[in-house]
Amino acid sequence: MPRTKVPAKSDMFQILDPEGNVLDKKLMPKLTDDDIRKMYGYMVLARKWDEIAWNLQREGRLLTFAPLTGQEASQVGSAYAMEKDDWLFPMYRSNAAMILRGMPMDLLFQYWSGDERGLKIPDDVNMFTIAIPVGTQIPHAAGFAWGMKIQKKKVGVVVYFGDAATSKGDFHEGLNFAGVFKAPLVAICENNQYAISVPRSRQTASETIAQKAAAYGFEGVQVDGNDVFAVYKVTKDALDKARNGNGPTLIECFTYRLGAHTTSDDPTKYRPVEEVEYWKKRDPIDRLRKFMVKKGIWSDSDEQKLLANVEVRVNDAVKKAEAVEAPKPEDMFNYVYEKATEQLRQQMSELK
Amino acid sequence: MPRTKVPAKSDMFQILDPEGNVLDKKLMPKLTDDDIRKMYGYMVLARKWDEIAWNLQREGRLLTFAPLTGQEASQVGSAYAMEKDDWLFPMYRSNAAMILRGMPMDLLFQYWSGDERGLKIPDDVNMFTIAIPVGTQIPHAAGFAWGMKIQKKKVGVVVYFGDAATSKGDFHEGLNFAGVFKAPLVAICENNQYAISVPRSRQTASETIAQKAAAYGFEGVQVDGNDVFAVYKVTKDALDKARNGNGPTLIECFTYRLGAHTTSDDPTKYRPVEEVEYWKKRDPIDRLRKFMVKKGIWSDSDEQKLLANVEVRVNDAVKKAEAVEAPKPEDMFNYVYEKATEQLRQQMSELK
Amino acid sequence: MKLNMVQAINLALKQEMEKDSSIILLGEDIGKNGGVFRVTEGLWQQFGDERVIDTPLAELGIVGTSIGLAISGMKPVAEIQFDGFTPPALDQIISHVGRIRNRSRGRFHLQMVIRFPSGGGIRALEHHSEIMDTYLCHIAGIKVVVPATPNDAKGLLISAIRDKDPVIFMEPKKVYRAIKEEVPEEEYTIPIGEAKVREGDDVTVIAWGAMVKTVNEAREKIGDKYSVETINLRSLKPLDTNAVVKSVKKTGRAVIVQEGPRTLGFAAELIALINEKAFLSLEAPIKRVTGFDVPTPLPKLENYYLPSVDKVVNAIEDVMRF
Amino acid sequence: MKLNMVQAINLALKQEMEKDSSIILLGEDIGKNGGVFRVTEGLWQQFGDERVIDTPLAELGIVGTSIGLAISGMKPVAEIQFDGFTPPALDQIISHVGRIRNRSRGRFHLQMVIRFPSGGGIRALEHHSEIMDTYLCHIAGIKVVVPATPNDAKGLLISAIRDKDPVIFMEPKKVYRAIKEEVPEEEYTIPIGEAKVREGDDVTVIAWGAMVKTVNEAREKIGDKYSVETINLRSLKPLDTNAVVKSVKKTGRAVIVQEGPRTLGFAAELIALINEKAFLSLEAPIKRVTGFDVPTPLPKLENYYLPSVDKVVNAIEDVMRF
Ligand SMILES: Cc1ncc(C[n+]2csc(CCOP(=O)(O)OP(=O)(O)O)c2C)c(N)n1
Ligand SMILES: Cc1ncc(C[n+]2csc(CCOP(=O)(O)OP(=O)(O)O)c2C)c(N)n1
Ligand SMILES: [Mg+2]
Ligand SMILES: [Mg+2]
Repeated sequence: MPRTKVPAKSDMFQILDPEGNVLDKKLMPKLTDDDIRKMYGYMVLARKWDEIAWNLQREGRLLTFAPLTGQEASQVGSAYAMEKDDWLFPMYRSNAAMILRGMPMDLLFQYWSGDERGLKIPDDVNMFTIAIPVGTQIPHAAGFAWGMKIQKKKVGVVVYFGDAATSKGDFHEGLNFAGVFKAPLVAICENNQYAISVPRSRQTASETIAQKAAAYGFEGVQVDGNDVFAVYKVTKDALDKARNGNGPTLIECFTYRLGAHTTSDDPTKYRPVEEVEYWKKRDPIDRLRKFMVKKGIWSDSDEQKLLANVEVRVNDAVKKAEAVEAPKPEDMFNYVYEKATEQLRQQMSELK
Repeated sequence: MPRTKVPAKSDMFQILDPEGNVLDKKLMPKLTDDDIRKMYGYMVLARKWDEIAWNLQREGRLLTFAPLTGQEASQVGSAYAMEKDDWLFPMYRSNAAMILRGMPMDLLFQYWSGDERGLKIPDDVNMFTIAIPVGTQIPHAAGFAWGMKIQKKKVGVVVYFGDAATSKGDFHEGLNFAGVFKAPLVAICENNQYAISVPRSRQTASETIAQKAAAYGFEGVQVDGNDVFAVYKVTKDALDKARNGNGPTLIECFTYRLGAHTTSDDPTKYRPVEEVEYWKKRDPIDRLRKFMVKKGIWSDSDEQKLLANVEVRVNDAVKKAEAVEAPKPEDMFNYVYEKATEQLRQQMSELK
Repeated sequence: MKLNMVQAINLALKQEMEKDSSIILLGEDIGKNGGVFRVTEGLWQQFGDERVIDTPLAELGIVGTSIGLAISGMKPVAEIQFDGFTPPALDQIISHVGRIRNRSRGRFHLQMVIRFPSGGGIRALEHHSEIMDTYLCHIAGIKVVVPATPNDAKGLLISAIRDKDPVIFMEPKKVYRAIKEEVPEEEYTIPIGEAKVREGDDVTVIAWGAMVKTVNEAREKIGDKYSVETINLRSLKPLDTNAVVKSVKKTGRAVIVQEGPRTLGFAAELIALINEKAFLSLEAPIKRVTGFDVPTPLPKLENYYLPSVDKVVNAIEDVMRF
Repeated sequence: MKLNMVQAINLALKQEMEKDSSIILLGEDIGKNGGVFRVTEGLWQQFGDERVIDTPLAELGIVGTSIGLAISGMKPVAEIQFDGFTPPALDQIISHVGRIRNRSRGRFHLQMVIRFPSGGGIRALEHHSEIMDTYLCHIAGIKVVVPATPNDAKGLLISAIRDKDPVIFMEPKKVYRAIKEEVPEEEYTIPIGEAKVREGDDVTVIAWGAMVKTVNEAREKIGDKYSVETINLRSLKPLDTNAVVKSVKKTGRAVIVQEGPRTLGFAAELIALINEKAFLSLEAPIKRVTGFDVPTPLPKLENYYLPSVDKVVNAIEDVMRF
């Protein structure tokens, strides 16, 4: 399997070209047609989630939220490679991966409408809470993976973060621990080229993000993040390696955020139209659809059915989320400790 | 000039072998015999400082302090490569470099006896205060170097830190800034193989420290830290490069702490005698003396004179430090702000 | 000139930067983008990339390199994007920013400002509504300033930039665009350490930052029922102890309104000081109206958490009726 | 069994680890070396490298990975080598340790302990004599415990390890080897949140950690002149408010002895609480004896900085004479 030499963008691992052609059949991972249609379905669902959420936010029904449009292959490819027992440590832009791994969409809507009850992840979903402070989830994931190793559980751990997160001490200390203790960690950097307005080149002088793995004594791979098969394969290999006791991997998904950083952001202030146009031509959803159509496993009517279906599902989730009764003020005291302290009980009584 | 490929200890840059022979004449930096004798003098002085300070500590006349015995070449070689206008950012074990760059020895004794007046660095010495919290000085040095660049001053900045400092977020964020802003920084890691009791292998899984520079997009060099000429040459090149606007360098001085971590430490608890014996044979002072003797620029009587001279100088510094009158209690209030606040003036009055 | 706080801060930065070329701004998204609250809008265009500097996303690095920049002769004004992202910089602030003058016995000092949007009330995500005053006010060697109005903001920021000691400048984001007031076009300074008092006789109400607006509204609501003296502290460190003590000696009663969590909030320090210096004048226990000792709740419950006008009015009533 | 505090802590760790294999220790130099204060001596030998783990030098990493370890089902007891090196971990503590139960609505909780040697009085280098209680007690969702004696230490540490919430355990290093006392060999717990009171009638003197010893010495020195009630708080968060209030209601006078810097030290919170709950009983202003608002001085001046027996005695006299 071709891996990125350090440093060399041209060596980026790819399977599908932007026209949906397979570059080298030998590289193609084992996926049934059904798998492929499922992956496509999640990608389309995630984009619909963004679209509907964006409108809700504009109507004041959601808070600020971070759309992932453009990064669907990077999230779906990697999350689809996870086994049932694997664990996911998300960031604030990981909706596609979270939904794929079983996070109910209505909870996500509830959370992004400003209600912490939306982060009560169901017990059977192997997933940690969303980290808002950039990069801070990386040591958590490293520690969790290390804990799996100590407990001799064959579990792989995936953590998501952005290109800018690599500038934080948390990235450094977390990955260094993972390296030293050979934790079964797969660290996925979705390099979408920007931290809000700050371009990747201002974030770090290293040519690739992948090469930063050299500092921690394990492998780094740069992969075309808009190529769902390449992302799937690289992640699957890294997870197998992790579960087999061979330590962590850093994966750089080279991708692009097609939309705004969040609903509060205006990307036209800081990036040229041509750049966005260039990336639109590399849209991960289009690419996979082209592949499926060429392969004869996808038709126009499949597409129409899917689009209708995801719209219904997302709207149902919105309805469900909005039907939930408002949280009670006392709720803010109920999960501070296992048992509210006397001080908190007193403060709670001031609510009345 | 041979530079370490990443990762390869065997490619470590060397000039002098442990027997004091020059491996390749072409590599030898331009240094007069007088320069070489001066460097040797500083190395011997630093070791004497350690010896006398150790005894003073045992008599209760100094606090805990960190001897550098074994690391003389790494500090003297690098500090001697600095130009007059260059700046030094020391750590707690940088006495040799500090003395060479003009820090009065009596002030050092005063500081290590628990008196902050010892850190009033003379105005004409281009040096920052000592950092006790590991690694925290690296962003300071990066910022200072960046400031020199903004002000278009041709000044190189040297910062010292240990192998364990590379595990800290400060190292990562500081060097990443230096890389992005192409600051004229020379980051010198004295890899003495231990962080107190923790061996280098437990500190990070990366094969060398030097290779961590890849993460920041600039050059990393591993150099034999017990070879004063190699250290000198690598540092001088890095400083020239820095002053010429070509950005930072990470230098790993591969060396060994022959003594205890500090006066509170018992190294026999955590490292084998054989290891220490191995490194004693690579003593940087012996190595340079052998070279000088072979070259005919050093005699037994030179050695005797030097030993007597450094002893007198160190003892004079001790005397001078101990003759200083005790600090006044009010002193703790005088440098908190430019002008003591009303609160502080009131608290000061409570001293009476 | 009627300005809101964002505009007032922007103007202060601009005017100081025009006068003193050693002032630089650094932070995340402060350049081309003008800052997430648009506080630095237009400054990158005016002063260029070497003076209005987008940094990597690394708050420790921003503050740590600012220390070095200040030692090198620059005057950095660092922006942290949100209150909730100041903790990664706390080690550099605690271990170094407040200590370098002392540690070097005056050879080095830090003429630098760390500014950030502060506090709740804008329906933001987790970590975007925090109050950091306790962590910062406990640190020796730094100054902590909190403007409550556009006017405060301009005058205090200019003082902060010119101060020879490091100043933390907390900008109540709830106030950013909520108040417009007359702000002099020309430069002016407000001394750090001077509170602003609106006189009254019956009870002293002390607040800072966004809570000043809440207190003013409570004062309106109370009308002529009681004569309320309000104190806008403006700086927390150094504190205008005299203004506080003088007022409480006069009124004998005090209410303190604090946005952050109760335990060890700045109100506790004020109560301790009043206890020490005006004990015999006190006619009722001092009342504090504060946030609760819980993680700042998300927007659906935020209004139950924040001190409200009604809570302040009730506290005044309680203290008066004691 | 007569033990000093180092031995008592060591014994608590050993006994709990023998009972519960999910407990692991991690930190710098805690393994083969047994910790810089020898607190973990012998445990690496007994429990091996997988349960007594030397980590890279990275306090953020130690606390950050401990969070993950706890979520994974382990019970990490993390050591930070010195008080002055806790600030690099503050972001993880503020932003996550205190919030994960709340953020996940109880799906996740952190059964973890962060312990470290605390405070001054051992003639140490810069950053080795700091008091961190203010920073930590302001954070919601964590508990903060400070033993004053070997007996406290063993019973409180066992409680901390078994607590389902994250506990910060501050070990007054001045006391480490200064007191030996009878400590039961068998395991026992001291409830977190319960102060220890030695009765008296005239004045309440409140302290925690190393200052309890100073207060006890002051009490000796005062002898029969006044009947002093002393309170060893033992935990700061949650606080035994009742014990404090009850005592001050009885005596009407209080002195608080706090090792750290004055402004926003924990004494301020105690004064605020007493003001709120025992105002009418107060016969004199509460007096606080504290460190000053300066960076902890190096050893040559440290003794002028730390609260001394004489300062406590004087404060008691002042309060009694008021
Ligand atoms: C520690 C911290 N600092 C600042 C922010 C504000 N902020 C939120 S997202 C963001 C950019 C992050 O960029 P990147 O890591 O590349 O992820 P992306 O948003 O592009 O997916 C910033 C500055 C934050 N959340 N956390
Ligand atoms: C942030 C921080 N954590 C812990 C310590 C305690 N400590 C002092 S020196 C040291 C080991 C440092 O090792 P290294 O960086 O390799 O430098 P060396 O002492 O070997 O020269 C430790 C753990 C410290 N000073 N700072
Ligand atoms: Mg990004
Ligand atoms: Mg070392």
